[in-house]
Amino acid sequence: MMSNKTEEVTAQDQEEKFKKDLALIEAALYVAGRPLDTKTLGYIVGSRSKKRVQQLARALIEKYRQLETPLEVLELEDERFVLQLKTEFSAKVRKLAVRPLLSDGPLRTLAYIAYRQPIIQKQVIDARGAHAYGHIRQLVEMGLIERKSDGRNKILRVTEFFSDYFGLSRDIKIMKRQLKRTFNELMKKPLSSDEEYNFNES
Amino acid sequence: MMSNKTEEVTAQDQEEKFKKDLALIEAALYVAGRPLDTKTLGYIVGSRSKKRVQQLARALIEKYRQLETPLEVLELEDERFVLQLKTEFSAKVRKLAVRPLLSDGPLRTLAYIAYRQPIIQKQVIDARGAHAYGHIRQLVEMGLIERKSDGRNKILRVTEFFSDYFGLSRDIKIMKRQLKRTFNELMKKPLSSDEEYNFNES
Amino acid sequence: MTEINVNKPFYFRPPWNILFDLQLLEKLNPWDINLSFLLLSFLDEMEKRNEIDFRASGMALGSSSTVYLMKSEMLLELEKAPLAPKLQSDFIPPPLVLPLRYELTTTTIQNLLEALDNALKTEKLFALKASTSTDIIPPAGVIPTISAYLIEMEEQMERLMKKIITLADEGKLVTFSNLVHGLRKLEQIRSFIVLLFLAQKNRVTLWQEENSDEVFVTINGAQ
Repeated sequence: MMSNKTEEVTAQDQEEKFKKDLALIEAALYVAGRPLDTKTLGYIVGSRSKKRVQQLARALIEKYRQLETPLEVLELEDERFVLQLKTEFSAKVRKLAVRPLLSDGPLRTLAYIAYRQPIIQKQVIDARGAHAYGHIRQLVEMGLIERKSDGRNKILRVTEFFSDYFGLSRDIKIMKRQLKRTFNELMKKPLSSDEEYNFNES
Repeated sequence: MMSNKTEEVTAQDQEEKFKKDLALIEAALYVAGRPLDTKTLGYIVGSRSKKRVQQLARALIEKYRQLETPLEVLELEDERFVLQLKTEFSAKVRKLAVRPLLSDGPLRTLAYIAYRQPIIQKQVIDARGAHAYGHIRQLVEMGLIERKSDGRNKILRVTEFFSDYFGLSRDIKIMKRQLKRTFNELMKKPLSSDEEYNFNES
Repeated sequence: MTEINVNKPFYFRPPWNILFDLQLLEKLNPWDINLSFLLLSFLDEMEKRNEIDFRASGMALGSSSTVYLMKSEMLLELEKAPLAPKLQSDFIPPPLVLPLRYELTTTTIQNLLEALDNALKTEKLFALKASTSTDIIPPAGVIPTISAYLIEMEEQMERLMKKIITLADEGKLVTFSNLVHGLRKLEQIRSFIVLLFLAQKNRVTLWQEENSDEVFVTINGAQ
């Protein structure tokens, strides 16, 4: 009788604990705004078990999938998880994002650098035109690429922040493969025309 | 028979539209991370009816209330709506925030404008140096300050988003008093070193 | 169609018919018309046939001036003869779409106030500097706009200068067309103005060759 009750309580406790941890994972991903690895998430829920953390994060993915919501939780290839807005909503609300977002030109230069990295700055200018100087400066400022001098050349490559931001692997080889796939998809379906709203927040 | 069918379709259409708009409101509040007024939300869903926007936002509040989630949608006293992390979670995940809103230079220019506002752009440049032009542009882009022309001068002041971010009053007079008071207190006792400074100089 | 009406004067036949058919003329790209060849061969043919026709000559001259007018109008619009086909074979990927994510930032009111402390300290420094030169400060409102413009011009000059040096380092002949290759019209005009500033500052020399629209650029002080 006694043991039965204990078991019952334990099962209930476990369910409670699972729900609590699920909420913590959700909170962590919301606040971070970048992909988090299982170690970091484990730290938040106070668990060293990678398996448990994965189980929780995957339950969260499933929860978001079932809700009708513009948000999604994704599992990246390197076992990291991220909460973000579904792409189809981007165009309509991007103006509200706090950080100034990059326009088309710098995004193209960024894509080119990511795909060709490590690449000499001069080559980027040759391929993208002189206005790419400005793009490069902007991208460096935003911490998306880094520029290192090698003799007279300047070598460009993307940063870890870039990989995290786009949910790509930090391993250059894997990242390039992922990028290739992304580009193929992007070129297949043209982006929906950006419906931009020019309104003042004031 | 015919009209019946039409009615049915219309009702279904309306429900679809409601769901779509609800998702847009959710997307907007998520991306902004700050309170938005009904006018801004109205732009996003393409409606000028304040009543409809309120109806949508309140439906979202209800939706979040029913979900087991660490996030909540609130209606503020001034008819604005915000999506945020519930307070009880913030202490546990705050350490995951790693990036400052602004780097040092622009933050100083922002602080100066807030303290001296409304202020002529030229005076800001005089006090902060020519590089402040870039800061001002960035701050305008981020929606932290607004710039209005007054004859030949450009007048700068902080926006409501600024007040909301730092938890200050939206009333300029009160805000300045708040800043002055907190500032004087800060100057009296030096900060203990264990407080959080995650300022990357990048 | 190919049958030639013998009664018609010879200059109604190709290639001279271009000069006598205004509608046809307007359809052509003026840069594709070799005027000197047309006019010289027209004169030769008249001489050969011993059919001196001043009316036809007048029309030919009129058409020639129309072609010149078309060319100069196009130049004014910065329209150029068709550019050489791009050598570009490199894969240029589409722009990456940035995922939108909310992110909690670390800046607190404490940070803001420290920044304010710093800003107020530098304000005093600037005020000290300013007080020594108050009487030479021009009227308010004039200086910031001009200095901002000049700062930007300085930046643009440096950018263009870098590009010129890069081209020269590669052993390429630096021409205006090379410098603005791939740029939009407005950017081309801007670059030209910046180039004039560089020349005015004696950092480069601009020169042209006869019978060429090209502007050549030489770096001053370069070996």
